Amino acid sequence: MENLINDVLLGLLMITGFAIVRMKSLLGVTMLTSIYSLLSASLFVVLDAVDVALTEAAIGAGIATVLMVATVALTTDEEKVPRHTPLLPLLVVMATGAALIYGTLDMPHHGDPLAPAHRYVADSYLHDSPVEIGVPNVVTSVLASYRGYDTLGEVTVIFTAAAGVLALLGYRTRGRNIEAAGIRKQVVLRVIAKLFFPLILLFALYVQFHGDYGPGGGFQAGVIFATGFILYALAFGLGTAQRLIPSQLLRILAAAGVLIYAAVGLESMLLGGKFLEYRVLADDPIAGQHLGILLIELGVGITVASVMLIIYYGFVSRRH
Amino acid sequence: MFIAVSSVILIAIAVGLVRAIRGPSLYDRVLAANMIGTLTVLMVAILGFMTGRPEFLDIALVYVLISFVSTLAVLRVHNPGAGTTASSVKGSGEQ
Amino acid sequence: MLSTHLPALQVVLPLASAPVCLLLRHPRHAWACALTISWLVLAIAVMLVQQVAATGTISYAIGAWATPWGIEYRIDMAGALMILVVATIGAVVLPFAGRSIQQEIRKKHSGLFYTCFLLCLAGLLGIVVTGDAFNLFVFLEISSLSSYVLISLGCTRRALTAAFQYLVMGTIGATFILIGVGLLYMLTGTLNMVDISQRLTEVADTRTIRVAFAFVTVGVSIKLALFPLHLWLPNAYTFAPSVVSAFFAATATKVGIYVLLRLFFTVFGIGFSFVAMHVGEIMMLLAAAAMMVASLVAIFQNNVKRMLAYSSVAQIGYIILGISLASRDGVAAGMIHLFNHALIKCALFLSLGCIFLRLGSVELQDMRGLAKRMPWTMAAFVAGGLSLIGLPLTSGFISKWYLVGAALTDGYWPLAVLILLSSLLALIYIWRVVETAYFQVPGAGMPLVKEAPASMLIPAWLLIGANFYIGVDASLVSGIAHQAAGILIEQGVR
Amino acid sequence: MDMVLAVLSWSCLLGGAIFLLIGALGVLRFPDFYTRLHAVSVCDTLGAGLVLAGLMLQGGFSLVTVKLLLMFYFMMFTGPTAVHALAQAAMQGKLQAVVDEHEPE
Amino acid sequence: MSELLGHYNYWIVIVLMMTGFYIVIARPNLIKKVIGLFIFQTSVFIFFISIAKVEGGTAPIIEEGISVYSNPLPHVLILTAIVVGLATTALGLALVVRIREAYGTINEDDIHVQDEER
Repeated sequence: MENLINDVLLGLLMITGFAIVRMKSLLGVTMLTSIYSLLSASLFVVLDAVDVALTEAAIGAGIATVLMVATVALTTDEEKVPRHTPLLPLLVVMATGAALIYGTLDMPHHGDPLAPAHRYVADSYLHDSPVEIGVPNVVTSVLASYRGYDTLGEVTVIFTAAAGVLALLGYRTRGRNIEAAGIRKQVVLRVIAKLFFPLILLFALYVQFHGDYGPGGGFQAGVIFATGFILYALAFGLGTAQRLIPSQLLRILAAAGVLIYAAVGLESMLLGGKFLEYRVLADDPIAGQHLGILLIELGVGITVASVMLIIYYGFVSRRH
Repeated sequence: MFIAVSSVILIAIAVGLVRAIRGPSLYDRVLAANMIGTLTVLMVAILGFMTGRPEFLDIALVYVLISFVSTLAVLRVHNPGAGTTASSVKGSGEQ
Repeated sequence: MLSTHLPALQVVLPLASAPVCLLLRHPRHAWACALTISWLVLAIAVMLVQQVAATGTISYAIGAWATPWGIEYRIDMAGALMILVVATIGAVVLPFAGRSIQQEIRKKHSGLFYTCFLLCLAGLLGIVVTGDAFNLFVFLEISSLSSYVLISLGCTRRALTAAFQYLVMGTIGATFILIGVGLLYMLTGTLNMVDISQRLTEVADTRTIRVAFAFVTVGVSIKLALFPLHLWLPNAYTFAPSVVSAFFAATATKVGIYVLLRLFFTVFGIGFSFVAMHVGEIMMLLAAAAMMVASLVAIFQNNVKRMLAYSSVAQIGYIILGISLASRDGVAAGMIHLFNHALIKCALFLSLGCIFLRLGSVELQDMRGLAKRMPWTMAAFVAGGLSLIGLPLTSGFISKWYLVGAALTDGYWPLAVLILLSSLLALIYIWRVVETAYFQVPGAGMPLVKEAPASMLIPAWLLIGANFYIGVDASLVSGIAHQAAGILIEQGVR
Repeated sequence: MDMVLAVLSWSCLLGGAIFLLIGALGVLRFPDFYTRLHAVSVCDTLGAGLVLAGLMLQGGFSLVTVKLLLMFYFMMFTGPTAVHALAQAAMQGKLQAVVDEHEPE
Repeated sequence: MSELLGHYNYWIVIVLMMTGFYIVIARPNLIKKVIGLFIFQTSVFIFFISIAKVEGGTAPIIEEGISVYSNPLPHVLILTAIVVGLATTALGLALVVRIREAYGTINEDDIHVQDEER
């Protein structure tokens, strides 16, 4: 049954992909991209990657779509027909695709439990991490501890994106921006937002601190947190939201998250361990791991939430 | 039984996709995306039960929130005037 | 005690100080912060080189997880040389940046500029020291994303399109690398590069590994602007702020070349890359094409920055040529040229930065008779130019000498001819600038400009001085390069 | 008792599936945007609600059911609000003529 | 035959990747290029997650009574890669907005024409 769902979803993804190639209206393309992202997120659930599914849905169908629509609104909706015949690109793509398909011929089968990818490093993660780290969600323990350095890099990447958007778009709080002021009469939305805002924040906290036991963690929680504030900004206007969380505060928070992460690493160095060696943080190695993971997830959450808001503010406060 | 329900959901997603591709207006597409969002939520919930790990409902909850907020944001960002009051508009609907 | 943590500090220091830079309101504070950090980074790099020279390859397990499970930092002689190049260039261009950025970038952006600069520095250093294939991708993206931002800060609107073009090509390259890493992981089950190379021996003769090799190679080649994939480079270097051009020309593509070396020798091994996949022949062909075509194109450029950008593409050809020989001498020659070219190109772009500060343009027609007004700047340019051509007593001569020697040893005499021919082309394009600046009279109405300030001239002349020093006594550089090449070849022969 | 619960739950799921199918049919076949809104509302409320109710009956008294209830609660608010906002936006948007092509038949 | 059936999943994913790649290199519209990159990257993510699937396995969250889990490592890598992808998309779109303000168009061909004229 799972295989059937898998195949149907892949088929739908293909249809969506071809439709994106053919469609001329950029807004339409954007909505299809959002659907593409949602479909791939459901595919991730089928393929057992629950954490990835959570992130992909929040990123692809959420933030990325909003940014794309904002860009179309700031630019133009129609796509001109290309002047030159796209023969060369087609050839390049065919060649690349053929090379990849040639490469699949010696691959282990899809889902083969004996494939080398599952037998070596990953296998020992599954067996040893409950003992070494004591966190049931293996994805969290690999992400935060075994490969914690990658995650530091990831936080830095998203921080770089914030710096880039600030440099390119900046904020403009005054004047008519694409997120307009005429919101006063929107009763339904305001009631709903008032009802939902605290619930979303509560839920974000749950995802943040429940990441050890279920799907979730700092990254996903950060996006949900930002979503809550975006809802608030939608209902009460960008100005009100910016009074609630001023842009300057966001900058500080974005920087603080990265610094918390790096500080945990440096602290473990000072306590006599290697960089990001959490077990020296507490007397008991397992407790140290827990503490380290908690702290860096907090850092990730803070940076991600503030970066998402910086990017959102940057796009929607741009003058038309 | 779960199989029947998830097949229906898949069919409905396919239909939503057709609507999203055919359009014709942006609103049809947003509507289709919203519907696919709802259906995805249901499918994730059912998948959780099918695989015997219903605790993954967190994902479904996040989907609900994200698809809601992104629908609103798309409408607002694309069409800033929308959402003042509709009473003064003598809209003739489609066509 | 601290000395054991140097590999981690090398990268984490600039990475963690970047957010601090973002918070500093005043441009001068941000500049001072970045400057201090870059000098600290240089100090750490020097200490690391000493450590590597004394004790051999350093391995540092981050989080104290044993190698295939955690991420490993691994520095051998080749890596140490690269760290030294990147850290030196970073430390030299930042004093220059203070004045240049003040003029070229809006005041409210300068904090962001230094933030991105430090991130880029951290990214490049991270690429060099990491021993993990996926970590390499992450740091590649840190350096790439920050370089898109840095380029887009250029003062004309074309900087935006240049940055966008680079973003698209860079992302395609990074995604190709990601696909390649995925395929490698699929068959080996590990991400640690040394571990991959050990486990590859069993599965090397599969179609999947061949495709993985092709994808990673193409992806990295985009990043290092190998000839037909160089299209992003001329625009990016031309329209970026002067400091950024100088920094990138000396480091970004060089780090790409280093990654290629790692792949060919450390990960896949000579037997696979050069014998089974014939990458040596392909690279040699492309390198030769780069040397000739890019040099020819450079001759017809009127924007001097653009001219130097095309010249960079040609010089990358030289380096790749050395590597494609897959011999100890060839690789050593490539690495010597990598080091020398980093110094030369950085000095040349810095002197162009001085000119841009005063003239507000680097078009050839605006530089008529400039030598009288800015003698020191133009002298630096000429000195760098001579080295680019490869005249004796300059570092350029040394590296070409080694290159020709390596080519002749392996019996590739046409390559030696090509190297000489391409040097001749370099002579022509450098001469165009010299002729304009020294022998033409300035047109009426051209602004009377002063010599550039000392804070900008000193960095340029430091590099020129190093260049002449190497030209006279190359034993240090060539010693390190030969040692590094020896290690690489040793790793490559299984 | 279990039997009753099982039958109830299955019938809820089945009912939900039928409503989803009806909604999907409507989205495909209805002639214009505003009528399609109705069809989607059926999916959003009755279809989703019944399916969730069916799952709740399956889950028994546990954290799972609490989460399902929360989802049910969210969906009962978000669905109509989203559709309402869409309808409003469309009403306004039509004045600015955002339709990109003619309605097929 | 079974040789082929075990791989069709990967082939579809490859077709998806190439769809995205084609949009990037064939379309002159800058927004479409960014969207193409997004699709390309998302498809590569699907490829990685497909590698991680183990037949009969379940999500890698340790629980009593379950013995077969899917491979957690690609999940971790892709979590990181998704974030990198978003960063690229955001930066690319910000550049598109600025290019439109500077050139008045987001069509690559028109931009070339304007650059040549100058």
